[in-house]
Amino acid sequence: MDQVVEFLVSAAILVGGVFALVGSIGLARLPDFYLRLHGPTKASTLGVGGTILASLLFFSWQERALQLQEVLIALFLFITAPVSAHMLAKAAMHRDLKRREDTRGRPWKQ
Amino acid sequence: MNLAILVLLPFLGAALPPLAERLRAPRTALALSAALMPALALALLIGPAGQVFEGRTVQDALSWMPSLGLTLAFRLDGLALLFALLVLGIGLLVILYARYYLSANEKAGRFYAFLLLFMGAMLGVVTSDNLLLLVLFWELTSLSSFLLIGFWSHQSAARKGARMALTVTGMGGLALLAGVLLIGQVVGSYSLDQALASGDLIRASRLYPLILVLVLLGIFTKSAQFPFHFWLPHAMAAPTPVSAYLHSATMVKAGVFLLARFYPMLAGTDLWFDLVTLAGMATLLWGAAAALFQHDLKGLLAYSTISHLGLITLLFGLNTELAAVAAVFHIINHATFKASLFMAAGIIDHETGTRDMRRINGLWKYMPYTAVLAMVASAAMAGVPLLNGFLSKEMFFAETLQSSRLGAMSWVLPLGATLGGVFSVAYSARFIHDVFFNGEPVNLPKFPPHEPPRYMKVPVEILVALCVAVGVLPAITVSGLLAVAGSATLGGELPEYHLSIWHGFNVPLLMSVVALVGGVAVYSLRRWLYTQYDRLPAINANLIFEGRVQALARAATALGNTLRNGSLQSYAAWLLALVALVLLVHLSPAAIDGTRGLLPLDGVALLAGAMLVVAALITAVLHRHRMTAIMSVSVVGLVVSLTFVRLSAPDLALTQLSVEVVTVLLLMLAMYFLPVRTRMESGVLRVSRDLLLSVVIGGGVGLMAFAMMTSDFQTISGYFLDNAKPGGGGTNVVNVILVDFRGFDTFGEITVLGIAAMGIYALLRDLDLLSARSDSVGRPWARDAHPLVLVTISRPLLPLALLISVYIFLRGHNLPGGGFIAGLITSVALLLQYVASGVEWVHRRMPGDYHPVVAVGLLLAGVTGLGSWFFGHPFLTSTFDHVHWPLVGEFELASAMLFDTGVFLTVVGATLLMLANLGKLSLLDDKKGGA
Amino acid sequence: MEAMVAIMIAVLVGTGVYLVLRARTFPVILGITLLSYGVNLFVFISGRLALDQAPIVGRGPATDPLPQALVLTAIVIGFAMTAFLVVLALRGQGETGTDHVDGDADEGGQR
Amino acid sequence: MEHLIIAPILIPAFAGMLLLLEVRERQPLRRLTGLVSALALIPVAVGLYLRAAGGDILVYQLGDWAAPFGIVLVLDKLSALMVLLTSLLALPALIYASRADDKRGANFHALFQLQLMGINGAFLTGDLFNLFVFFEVLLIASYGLALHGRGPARVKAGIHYVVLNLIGSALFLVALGLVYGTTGTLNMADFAVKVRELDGGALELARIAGLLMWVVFGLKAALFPLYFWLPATYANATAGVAALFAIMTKVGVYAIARVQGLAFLDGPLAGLGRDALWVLALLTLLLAAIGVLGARRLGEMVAYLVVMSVGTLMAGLSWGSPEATGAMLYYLIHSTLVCGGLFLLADLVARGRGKLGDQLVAGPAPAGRSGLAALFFLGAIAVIGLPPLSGFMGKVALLQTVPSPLYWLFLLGGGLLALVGMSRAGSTLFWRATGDGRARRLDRPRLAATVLLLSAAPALAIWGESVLEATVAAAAQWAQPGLYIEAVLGGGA
Amino acid sequence: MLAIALPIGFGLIVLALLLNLYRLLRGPTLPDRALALDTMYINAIALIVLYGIATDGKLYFEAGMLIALIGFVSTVAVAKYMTRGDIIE
Amino acid sequence: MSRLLPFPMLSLLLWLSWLLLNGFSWGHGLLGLVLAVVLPLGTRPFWPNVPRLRDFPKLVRFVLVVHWDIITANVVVARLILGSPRKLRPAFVELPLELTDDFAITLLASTISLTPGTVSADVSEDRRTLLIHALDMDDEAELVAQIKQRYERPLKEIFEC
Repeated sequence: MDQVVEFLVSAAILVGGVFALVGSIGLARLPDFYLRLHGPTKASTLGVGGTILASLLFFSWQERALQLQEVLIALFLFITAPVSAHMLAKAAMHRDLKRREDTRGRPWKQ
Repeated sequence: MNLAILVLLPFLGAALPPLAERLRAPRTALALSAALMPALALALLIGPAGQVFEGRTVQDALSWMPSLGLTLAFRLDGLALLFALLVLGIGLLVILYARYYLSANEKAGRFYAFLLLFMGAMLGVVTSDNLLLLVLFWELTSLSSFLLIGFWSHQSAARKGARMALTVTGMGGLALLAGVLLIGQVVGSYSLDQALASGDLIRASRLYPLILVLVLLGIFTKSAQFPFHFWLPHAMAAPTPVSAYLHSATMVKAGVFLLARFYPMLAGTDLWFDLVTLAGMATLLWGAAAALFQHDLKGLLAYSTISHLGLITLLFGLNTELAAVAAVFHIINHATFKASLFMAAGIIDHETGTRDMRRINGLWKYMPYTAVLAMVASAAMAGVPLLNGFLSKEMFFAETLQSSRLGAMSWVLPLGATLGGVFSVAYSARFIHDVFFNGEPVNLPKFPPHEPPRYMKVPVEILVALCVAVGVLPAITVSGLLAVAGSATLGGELPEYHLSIWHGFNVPLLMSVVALVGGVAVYSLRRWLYTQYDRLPAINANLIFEGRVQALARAATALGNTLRNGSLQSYAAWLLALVALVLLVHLSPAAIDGTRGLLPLDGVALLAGAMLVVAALITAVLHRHRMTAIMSVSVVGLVVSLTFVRLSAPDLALTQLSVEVVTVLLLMLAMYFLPVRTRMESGVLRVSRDLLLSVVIGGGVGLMAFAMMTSDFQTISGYFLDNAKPGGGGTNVVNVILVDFRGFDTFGEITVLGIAAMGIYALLRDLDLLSARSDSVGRPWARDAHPLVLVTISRPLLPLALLISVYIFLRGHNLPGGGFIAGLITSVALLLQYVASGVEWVHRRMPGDYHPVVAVGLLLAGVTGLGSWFFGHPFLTSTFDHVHWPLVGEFELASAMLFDTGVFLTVVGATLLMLANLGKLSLLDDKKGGA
Repeated sequence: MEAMVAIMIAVLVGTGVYLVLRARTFPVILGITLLSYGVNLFVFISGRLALDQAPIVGRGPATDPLPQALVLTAIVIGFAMTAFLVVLALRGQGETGTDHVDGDADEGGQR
Repeated sequence: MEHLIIAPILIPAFAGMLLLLEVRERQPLRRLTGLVSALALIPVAVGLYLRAAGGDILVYQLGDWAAPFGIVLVLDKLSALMVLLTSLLALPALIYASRADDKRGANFHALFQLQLMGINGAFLTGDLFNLFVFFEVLLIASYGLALHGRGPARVKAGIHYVVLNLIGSALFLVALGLVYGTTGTLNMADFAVKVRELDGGALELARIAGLLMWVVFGLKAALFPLYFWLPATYANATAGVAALFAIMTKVGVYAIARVQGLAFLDGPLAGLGRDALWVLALLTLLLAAIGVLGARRLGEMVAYLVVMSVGTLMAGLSWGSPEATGAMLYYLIHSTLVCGGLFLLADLVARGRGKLGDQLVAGPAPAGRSGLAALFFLGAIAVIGLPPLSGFMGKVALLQTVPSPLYWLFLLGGGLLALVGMSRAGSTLFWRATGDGRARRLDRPRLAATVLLLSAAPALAIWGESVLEATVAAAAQWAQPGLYIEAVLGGGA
Repeated sequence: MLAIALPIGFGLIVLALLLNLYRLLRGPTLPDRALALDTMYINAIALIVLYGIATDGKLYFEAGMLIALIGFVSTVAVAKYMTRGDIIE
Repeated sequence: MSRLLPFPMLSLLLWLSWLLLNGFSWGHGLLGLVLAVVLPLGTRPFWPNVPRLRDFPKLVRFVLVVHWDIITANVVVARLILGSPRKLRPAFVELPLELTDDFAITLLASTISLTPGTVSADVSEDRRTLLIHALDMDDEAELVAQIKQRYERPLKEIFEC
């Protein structure tokens, strides 16, 4: 395997893995729900993105042709992930979940 | 002459009276219609009777169920002839009697029908030449007597009496059946002929005691022998013609008939002697003594019947030929005098309106003619000389003297016999004196009584005339019949005996005298005896029996409720405990062969497995927090999908994932109507029981899984891998199996899905459910029903998802995918529209009834399968071809695709039918709330 | 790997059994679901485990396809049955006013 | 190729699908479709039976794939007999239900047809997993049918029925996993061949597979301690449905007979679980008889009679001789039809008694009392096993072929308990009537359907020999698994 | 190089999954758990994609795509349940 | 044209997706085309208000900008997450909307959620205001301005004018 491609693939994998982990760390350790909401919706998208990039590179190189199927995963995820975040945020606001005291602004009544 | 027809006639005749009744025939015509067939039968009997008197046995057989050994075989020998004559003759008299006995507003047609049924059954019993056929008719007599006894079904006593008789005799019948089957086993045939000839074989058999006990159980219950006698007095609740018939010549005589019939087969052993004699003696005494204390006219007769049956039984038990002949003789005599007595009692009941002897007195004045008849009959019953009862009783006394089986105790038999005679005389005296003399009637319901209609007396007259005729001229009247009957009973030559009134001064005569004198003496002491008797605690067999039965039924209900306690938890525990038992007993670690190499375990798998374990445990532990449990179950589902990915099952992973989503939607829909939390309600004991079951079953299944995975095996799967492409035209073997190799499974499976959807639709229709008005933390629901972002995103997602469905569908045959998964994706996309925009919005845009979609899907799959018929192939044979389209290139067309389309449509239709209708539920609720 | 899968199956079946024995319809539904997972896996592994051997012709060694087809059928049937049970639970709630499996209206209207 | 073999599955299947297509709820059209299908099944079943009676075992290879790779339907005398029985039961049951009961919920006719499809499929299939699929078809349809109509009691019974059967299905899958995991096949005949070659751990697993199947089939058949769901479910089901359900327990009995006859008659697992089945069958018999005695509703009583018949049958089957199995099959036919008829009768009685329904308490006499009483008397005699009806023949046949004192005691004793129970019931319902009930006339088609089913009792007695010969022949064929295996694996028809 | 990067990648993602599970367990609120589940789904996609690379095959791509496409529907349903109770109205 | 292709953008997206999935070949090109036409037509009723795309190049630019933002901000957010949570300055921000088209608003909300540090939490009923939760906010006005400038304006130009 070409060293450069292998490097790129490996790097993409690591980037993806790290961001996936970071997102989940955020989910695990941030103090209130609204903050935790940021972890996955951000980092995980890039986490998946990284692995997808790796996959793209890997298979394109492997097959000696552009393999873009995985882009669809990213596309769908970009379409759907904000919706779940949005809905969960609404749910949290409806339940009037505790937020950190120093949070500025107010959530809306649902 | 066909004996089968003879037996059949009464059964056929049973149809006539109801028919006549329907035609509104007058009572006499009704009676005539009933009498027609028995009369015909009697007439038909004349021919074969002649042959019998010539010493031949008339036999006749039709095949019925030869595999069972059940044939319609009939025989007419002397014994059968005797009984046939009694059954038919007395039966006819009873019909005549009943014509006058039954009042105009009673369902006489039905009565006669029952009576004729009974007559036919009885005739069958006595003429059967096949043991099974005999049992069949035997049980029929029980059944038809049940109907007869319960004829006045509005009376509680009649119902209870009928049930008691049926229960007791039914039990006996079952025992008899068992006995007969054993006889058949020993003899190797159910032919009565052969069985009679195999007496020695049977008696020598290891099974003999059992056979004897079983058969005797049948006999004793039927002929009311102690201790099974108690049903008989209560059968008196029947109309009197029935009593006259059942308890003189027929029903109870069936028992003693069988004693006679089986005499050559079973008699002659000490066991026979002990059992039969003992029962007979006990019955004789008990019945005779009890008869004296009855105030009910029919009650007295009932107990006297019991006593006389005991006498006959005792005679058969003595194991001597002469005694058997005497028994047969007494059967005849008892039939005549007892039938006439019952009829007389019926007349008295009919004319006075009561049967209580404490009120019926001095009837001589009012109905002297009847009185004479009754007195003659009673005298016969008491064994007064010049009447038939005397002759047989004499023989009885004589035979009791002969027996030496009891050794030094042999004197007990004649003593008992004499004692029985004493009581017999006493109650006969009571019947005469109390009823016809003894002062004036007391407070009769009908007063003054007078003679009954002319023809009501005819049957009594005939019977009484017979009593006298036999008593005076036995040699002329009865000896011929008795001879053939006796020899048939013994199955051989008759012993020497003389039927004459005078045998000279001998011990039996002395016993008769003692009986007469003693009887009169006892009767004169009656008042003292009654007061003594009244001090005894009253025993009402009816109440006791009914009480027992009720207690039994209650116990049965209680036992039933204990086992079937209405608790699903306990039912499921039984089921699972059974499984646990199977595993505990049969599963051992030795099942692990370990012939197959293990796959390496990597960290990812380990951690994923750990996740699954944790999630499953969370679900179990936290199941009371329902939402949490749903989520942890989702995690389990996710890990299972990933496991499928890891273990080379892409199709399964896809299916599992999409099913997972639909399931969550389903659960969330349901949660709207279900409580959010489960209460803690299982006790420690139950929880530990359940834990034990889970550990055993879970562990067992896991162990089996491990054993299976670690051992090699031979499988047919190579065939699928080899033939998927050449035979099924696809490279995705799983899919080819689903739509081709095992397409029938899939056909069934989508049917299941379709049915489930239908069933769910049916369940949801007009379901009243209260939805939660606020969420689990008590907050009112949010206002925003259709969030903008969700709505807007759901729009483009629909065509996109459909595109993916098409993609997944088309590639299914060659790569992971197929109709199921495509269908589920489409369903989810459509459901998303429901979730985002609501039912009404969606249904404005597409038809909301998914029944046709399911139907079309199923039909498509089915019709595709049928298509192969036209090419001469079986259902679901697939065909495929590669078509070359210009521009497009190679394109594969397979009939399996069409089948898969059916699958697709069914999945979409069924899923939406389920969930959309579930979603509509709240709509109903809202409307209700708004109204 | 085999041991891991066996443990997974054991835990799924065990928890499923435990939940099926609960007194309310909801845990029973969960129990049936878990039990199905476990049992489906059990059927699945009856074809033995194989890594990266998807049963697609022309892609090298392939694992046993038959159990996969069976499990697919079982999954769909299981879904149909679960759905029915869920709706039946609702019907029970509607007609008896409680979600107890025996319909004992011990606390009718509790919510 | 004999397409007729699959007709008993396809006719109701297509009828069911067409019924689904009919969305406008035109009840007459639906009834017509259902009845035509049920009617059509009878000549088909008769034809199939006649084919099978010739002695050949016919095999239908679905998708033209030879066994053991594809699924096969197998028509031998036993399966033909069961299919015929189903068709004979279905028509009267459907006629009865088509009077009005079918309108008490949605999709009745479609469910009914698909239920028939499932039952016939279970009888005909020669593949274990396919048997599972058809079990599920008949179960899911039966769930729908059992819950047809409304009412808390029905729902409660339904939940029990459904949950237990779901557990049963899971267990069945475990058994199937074991079957495949040890023998590598799903075809019954092939399994029978391969299971004989097993040893060691695989044999142990196969044994457990067999025992688990017994548990599952025993649940369907309603053996002790797995019958507890039945009385409530059947007693609460709509009459026509309950009547059809009379065959459902027999599916379990059939399945045990089928698998046992093929795989466990000889070989290393000969007589697998037979002793346990024997004991459980006797207990079932006894407890069900007690249940009959203690029943408080007529429907419940009949349901217990169904359980009782299962105990009787299973004991006969587990005795193991072909003769006993032949007798058992005769009794199976008898008890199915008569119990079906009694369910209908119970409903007729209940209808005439207003609010009291079929509770065994004194009340107004039902309309058409004497006719119903006569029918009840007839049915009771038959079901208890008193002469001269089919029950007696069946019992005698069983007693002759199962010479075990214990069995005799339980069978005869159970009969006595049933006699006491039924005579009490009959005398309470028909004799202790407090005045006449509503003057409504009996519905003639309903009555006709009831009579049709109950007339099986005299018919089976009169032509008993032919039927018994047929069942004995079926059992003889059953006892020679080699024939079946040869037919299925030896190339097929 | 890839031989090292892949296991590390797997490790990171599995670690992420475990953290998600921790959050699911911990809660403390329902939205937290739902969020954790949602994140798990997303991480599962990454896992599947990586697995595709590791096995040098694209058979599992559809699984990832499926999660991306419809996985969010369950989260949406849960969220909708929490706000409206009735997810299809 | 509009009757056959009510949503040209969607059709394009579908066609491209199809080709992505199946790889390019004439057959799939044709099949994809058919699907790209048929599917939007079939789902037409589900899309009552047709968003009109005015400026395609700008859309491409917008997409690229968003992707860039995602990548850069991801690093920022990662640091925030891994750092001490105490330092975070979370806030709810109300963003007044200029967009009026539902689709455009949704796109904006999604973009905000996708880009790190912000999640769009709600849209007001009158669709005039967007509620945003920010992970770490310096200054409200700055954030609002940045969003408006970077996302809302291009979107307005792409879909409305």
